[in-house]
Amino acid sequence: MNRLSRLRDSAWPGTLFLLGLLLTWEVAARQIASPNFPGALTVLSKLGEVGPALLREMGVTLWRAAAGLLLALVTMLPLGVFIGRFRALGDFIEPVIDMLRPLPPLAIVPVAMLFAGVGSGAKVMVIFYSVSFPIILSAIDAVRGAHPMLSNVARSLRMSRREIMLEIDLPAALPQVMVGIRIAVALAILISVSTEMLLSTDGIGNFIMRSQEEFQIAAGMAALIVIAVTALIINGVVEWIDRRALRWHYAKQASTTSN
Amino acid sequence: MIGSVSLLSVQGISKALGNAKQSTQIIGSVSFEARRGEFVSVVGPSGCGKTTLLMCLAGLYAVDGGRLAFDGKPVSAPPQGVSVVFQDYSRSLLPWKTVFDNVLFGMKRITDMDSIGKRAWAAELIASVGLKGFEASYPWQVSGGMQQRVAIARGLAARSRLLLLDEPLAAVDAQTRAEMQDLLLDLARKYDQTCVLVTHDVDEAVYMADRIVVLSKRPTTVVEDIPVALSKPRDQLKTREDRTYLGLRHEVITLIRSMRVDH
Amino acid sequence: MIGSVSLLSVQGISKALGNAKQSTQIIGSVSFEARRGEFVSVVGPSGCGKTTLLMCLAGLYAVDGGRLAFDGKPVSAPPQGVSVVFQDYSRSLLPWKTVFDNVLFGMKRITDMDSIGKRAWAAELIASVGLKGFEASYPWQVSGGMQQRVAIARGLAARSRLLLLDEPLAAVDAQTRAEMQDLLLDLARKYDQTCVLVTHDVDEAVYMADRIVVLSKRPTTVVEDIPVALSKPRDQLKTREDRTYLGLRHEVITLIRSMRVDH
Amino acid sequence: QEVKKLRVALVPGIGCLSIYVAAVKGFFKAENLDLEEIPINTGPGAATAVTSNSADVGYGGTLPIILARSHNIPFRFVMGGYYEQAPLSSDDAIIASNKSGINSVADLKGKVIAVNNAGGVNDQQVRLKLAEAGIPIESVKILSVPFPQMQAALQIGNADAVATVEPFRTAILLAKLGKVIARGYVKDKDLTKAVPVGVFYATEQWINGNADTLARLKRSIEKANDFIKANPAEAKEILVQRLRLPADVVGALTLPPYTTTIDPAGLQAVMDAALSVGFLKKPMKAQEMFADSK
Amino acid sequence: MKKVVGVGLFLLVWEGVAHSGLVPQQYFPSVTQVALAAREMLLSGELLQAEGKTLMRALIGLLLAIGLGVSLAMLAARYLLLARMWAPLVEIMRSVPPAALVPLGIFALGLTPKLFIGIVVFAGITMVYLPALNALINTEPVQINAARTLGYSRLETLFLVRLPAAWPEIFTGIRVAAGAALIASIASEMLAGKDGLGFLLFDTAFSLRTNAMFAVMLVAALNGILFNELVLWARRPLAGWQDALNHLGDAR
Ligand SMILES: Nc1ncnc2c1ncn2[C@@H]1O[C@H](COP(=O)(O)OP(=O)(O)OP(=O)(O)O)[C@@H](O)[C@H]1O
Ligand SMILES: Nc1ncnc2c1ncn2[C@@H]1O[C@H](COP(=O)(O)OP(=O)(O)OP(=O)(O)O)[C@@H](O)[C@H]1O
Ligand SMILES: [Mg+2]
Ligand SMILES: [Mg+2]
Repeated sequence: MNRLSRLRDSAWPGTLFLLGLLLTWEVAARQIASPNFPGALTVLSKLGEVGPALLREMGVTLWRAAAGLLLALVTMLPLGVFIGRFRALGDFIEPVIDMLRPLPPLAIVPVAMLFAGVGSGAKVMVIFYSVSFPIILSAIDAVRGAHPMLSNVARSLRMSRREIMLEIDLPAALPQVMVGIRIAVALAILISVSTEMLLSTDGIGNFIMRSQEEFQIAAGMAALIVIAVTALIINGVVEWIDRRALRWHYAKQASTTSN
Repeated sequence: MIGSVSLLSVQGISKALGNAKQSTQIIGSVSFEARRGEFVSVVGPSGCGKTTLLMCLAGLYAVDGGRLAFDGKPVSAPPQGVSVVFQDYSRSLLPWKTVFDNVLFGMKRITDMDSIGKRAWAAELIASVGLKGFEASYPWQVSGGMQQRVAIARGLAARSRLLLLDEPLAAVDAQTRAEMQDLLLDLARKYDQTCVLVTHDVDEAVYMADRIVVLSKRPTTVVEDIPVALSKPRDQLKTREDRTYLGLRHEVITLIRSMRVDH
Repeated sequence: MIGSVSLLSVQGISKALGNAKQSTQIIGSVSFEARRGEFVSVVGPSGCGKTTLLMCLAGLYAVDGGRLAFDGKPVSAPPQGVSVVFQDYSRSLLPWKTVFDNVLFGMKRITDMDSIGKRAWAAELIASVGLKGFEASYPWQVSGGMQQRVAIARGLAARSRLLLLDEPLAAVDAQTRAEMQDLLLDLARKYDQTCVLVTHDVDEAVYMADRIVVLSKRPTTVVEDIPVALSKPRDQLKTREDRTYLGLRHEVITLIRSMRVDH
Repeated sequence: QEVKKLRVALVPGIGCLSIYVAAVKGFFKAENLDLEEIPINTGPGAATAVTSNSADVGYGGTLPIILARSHNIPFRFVMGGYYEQAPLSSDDAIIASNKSGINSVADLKGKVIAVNNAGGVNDQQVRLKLAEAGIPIESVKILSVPFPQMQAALQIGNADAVATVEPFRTAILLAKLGKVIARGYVKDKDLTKAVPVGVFYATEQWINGNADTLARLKRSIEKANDFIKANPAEAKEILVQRLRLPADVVGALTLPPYTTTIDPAGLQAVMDAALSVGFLKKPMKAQEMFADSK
Repeated sequence: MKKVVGVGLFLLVWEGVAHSGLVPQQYFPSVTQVALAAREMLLSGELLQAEGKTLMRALIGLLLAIGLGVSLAMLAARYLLLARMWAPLVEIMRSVPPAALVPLGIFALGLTPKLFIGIVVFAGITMVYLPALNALINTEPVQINAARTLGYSRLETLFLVRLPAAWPEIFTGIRVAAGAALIASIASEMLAGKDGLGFLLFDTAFSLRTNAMFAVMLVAALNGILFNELVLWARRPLAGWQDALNHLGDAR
């Protein structure tokens, strides 16, 4: 049994841990007894009440998250590999990336609205903007960190730069890039919710905002639970894809690891 | 068989490695020629710069000085028609491709074969390096010696005009080694390939070569360029018992001994 | 010199690799003993399972069946007092440590030496594998053969009671190889080390060994366990001209030939 | 008389002028009040600061506190801040852009309207006004656009109308980008009442234990309110300095009436309006905001 | 030098867009207008003061996130049961927007520096933890085997082999986390702050000072470069070897 598969094969410890957290939450809430901090049971019963509405809103949120993420994947993955391969280019572009990175989504909203209007376009643009960075940075670093041997092989086979990037750099970098993608996936949901809190009339972020405005604290927490569960499900799917796409990597790690 | 035209011409090339701040001269000045179809063995002490030389020949490292030409044209990038089998075989295989696909990968630039032909050729090569049955394995699922043979098969796959081999048989057992030597000679003749073989096995160097280039320690220069007057095809038993063979073997060993890296 | 006590006892061990769905029997059943101070050479066709065997001996793979004991105690984890020089030398070195620090890294288990003593011992080892002057280089800055010698130096650094060597000299030139062979024999005697050497070079196997274990192809079993009745210390010229030596060499080569992996 | 420390969580804006003036003119100091302003950019945020004891008193919009109270957060109004009353003053407005051709709320049908945040007091305003005009909410498109970006949205054409507040209201009007088509957070018939827009609030527990401090706060704010009434120009100057607003905008806007009293009728109108559009789930009495809850 | 050129090009594009008339300049000012506003704010001292506050919060939060993230990843790599245990929590944490937690945060931590730093840590920690864990459990097996047979315990192997080998990838995580830390400190200041760049952003927007708002954004952007330089500086001794190894391939 190897470390990786052991890491993935059982859901028990995680489930128990979560249950433990819920319990702690409930106990703590009873101790504190403040309307600002409803207990797990209150929130769960609220969840039963507003659940269907929440699921609908979550759908909207996810749709935008997916659009922004997809856009980032198809543009930033190749761009990252490209910059990783051509160091000289990175010297120019990376400072710009570093400049754009610390701008909070909330702050670029006004700019995004100027150029992308106030509809879903602006929100998708902000999500795209935010999730681009983990993807592009992990791609750049992974390509740069790859051992030069494979690139020698490819060059001696007279592969074009495009081919090298596509057929060597990308697959070799993928195990590390996958971590960046996993971060990006969660971030997409996070940003989607955040932008909705600020400039939307639908989506789960708007629901949270409304709950905050109306001091429906339990309802807001119920929404957070829906986000959490959705995140868990999506992460499961991403991990499944990850294991498929990188079957060779995990098998290799598994086969060469000691007892 | 061997043409009189020089396919690979190495004239006084030099090469330093390292960065701007601290660089070491690896290749002092190396010159030799390889004619079409010729098999050149390169021997020299460990660390003398054989791998570096091969990287230059492959167009992967730019030479600092001297002239390097393949097929009459100066080498400035990996030229068409050159294949390399790298010394670091385990790292040179693509871990996400199976043995079969790794070999197929070597045919990237082959245009005069359709996909079916390529697959047949790959299967044939895999069988001839003794890996039948391991086509679907990944490189990391086979032993060191087997990985090295996958690398050889990939190098052979392109039927390049020039084959650069960097200690390609270091990790295989004696019996397999002999078979692989004959396979290399066979294919080289069949496809009129020129080969440069780096090896630390003097017997192998003599057995395979039409010419042996003996390198000095670092910064390396050519100590001797010895023609091998052994008939072809070679034979593992007969050739190795041949007087000329033994004489050459003696000569090369003596040469190498005389220039041990002192310590 | 060789004690009569068995330091390493291998009794009918077996091992399959792969995952639950698809596993391949690599080691069928292997038994042999190594007494204290004994030098055991292991030969066998490429891919037969030599590396796998060594990994089991090192306690890195758990055996599926049979009994494996080091110093009388069953092996279930890497036991104290066992060093390994891995076949995949280039990957086994730590790329963020210099040559010197890599060798120093091997001295973890040495307790009867202070830091100054350790550094002196590391320097001595590096010199004796011919790498003086490369102490401050990183592994990836030196040639393949040099990397392999770093790995050997690291393996020797611990002065372990049992040394497992997986084709440790595959990448060095003939001259260095001979010197390294003698170095290994010297140190083994000096520190009363038991060695298991996997090699594909039959000459080397015979020259170094007190006993030669010949393995069959996969799933591997012991074909022959041949005692080597050659006097010690060995000598590169005299021993290799010895009748017994030549006879053993012949015997082993014949054995290996008889069991080629068919293709 | 010993110095009392008082932390006030507030949402910075024109409504805070009394506090700014009292601070600048030293009215707090005169009452031996060491008043610390804790600016927080959202009403709920400021309210949370008060419940979590990060602040003693909150100052902000009326509606969020009513809603909090309706969800059993034990807030009480301490005193009034400012109000709006037709035709004297108005703090808020729905403004339609000139190019949209909208002249009244009835014209909003099928148009795009921007509110600051969905669920906020602007949203309520739009819903209320549409309901009164008999336009179903589904027939308009409501967008969420932060106040500062509304002007751009109007000009670029991303929105046909915006529900905004001061000083953005005056800025848009100054730029001649549109005209006011509706105003007020209450039904049209209640517009003439004094509708409390900004209020001081605190938790019941805190109020009960700090009567003296509250009295001092009230006295200093009242002094400030008198000052504003007497010296509107200087008050505006303070506003410009404190909020760093453009002087022309402040010059053009009408300061709302600042007062510490809360008209229960106006408050009831706010509650009724919130109830009618469903923001408030159950009817509330104005008195609940002043009395101890059980 | 090249960095300056890159930034210069970026500013040039900005200037171009501002003058293109795509958007009224009133809302999207040119670089020069922004620079003037920045100069004014610099002279008045408000910009530097806010910058100091924000940087401090981001830096402390980032350091905590790195310390916690790497330690927890090491713990998880050593005891995989722990990794499995808190895996769902990690996933949840990653998708919950800090903004949604601000009210709860105010409630739990009060309007203290703890709140802002807490939000920064929350935003950054998983971005360090995940790559670190991935790198720590994907170490070259031969290296682990070598260490194990040389007598290093699992714990020693973790510190002496897995961690050094993982630094390059961990630093990728740190780079991402550094950006997230800056974002989080600014965002939390926007929502609940009374000082710092985030507050200033909000303040300038609400006082209709568009040029000043862009000036604050420019400063926030420059922080990105500053933080990245910091990260690179810290990276050199720990993961610099990898760049050198990589330059082997740059022979041409
Ligand atoms: N993960 C794996 N899954 C399945 N088979 C494997 C795996 N790893 C190794 N093998 C097989 O085990 C056999 C023995 O491998 P091993 O490395 O022990 O050979 P070896 O005797 O050391 O060969 P060589 O001399 O070439 O190094 C090989 O046939 C190889 O294909
Ligand atoms: N990046 C580098 N910086 C400095 N020196 C280097 C670098 N790479 C290799 N060298 C040095 O170059 C020399 C030649 O290396 P090379 O790999 O060409 O040797 P080789 O002849 O192939 O040796 P071997 O037979 O051991 O493989 C070695 O001494 C090595 O230390
Ligand atoms: Mg070499
Ligand atoms: Mg092996």
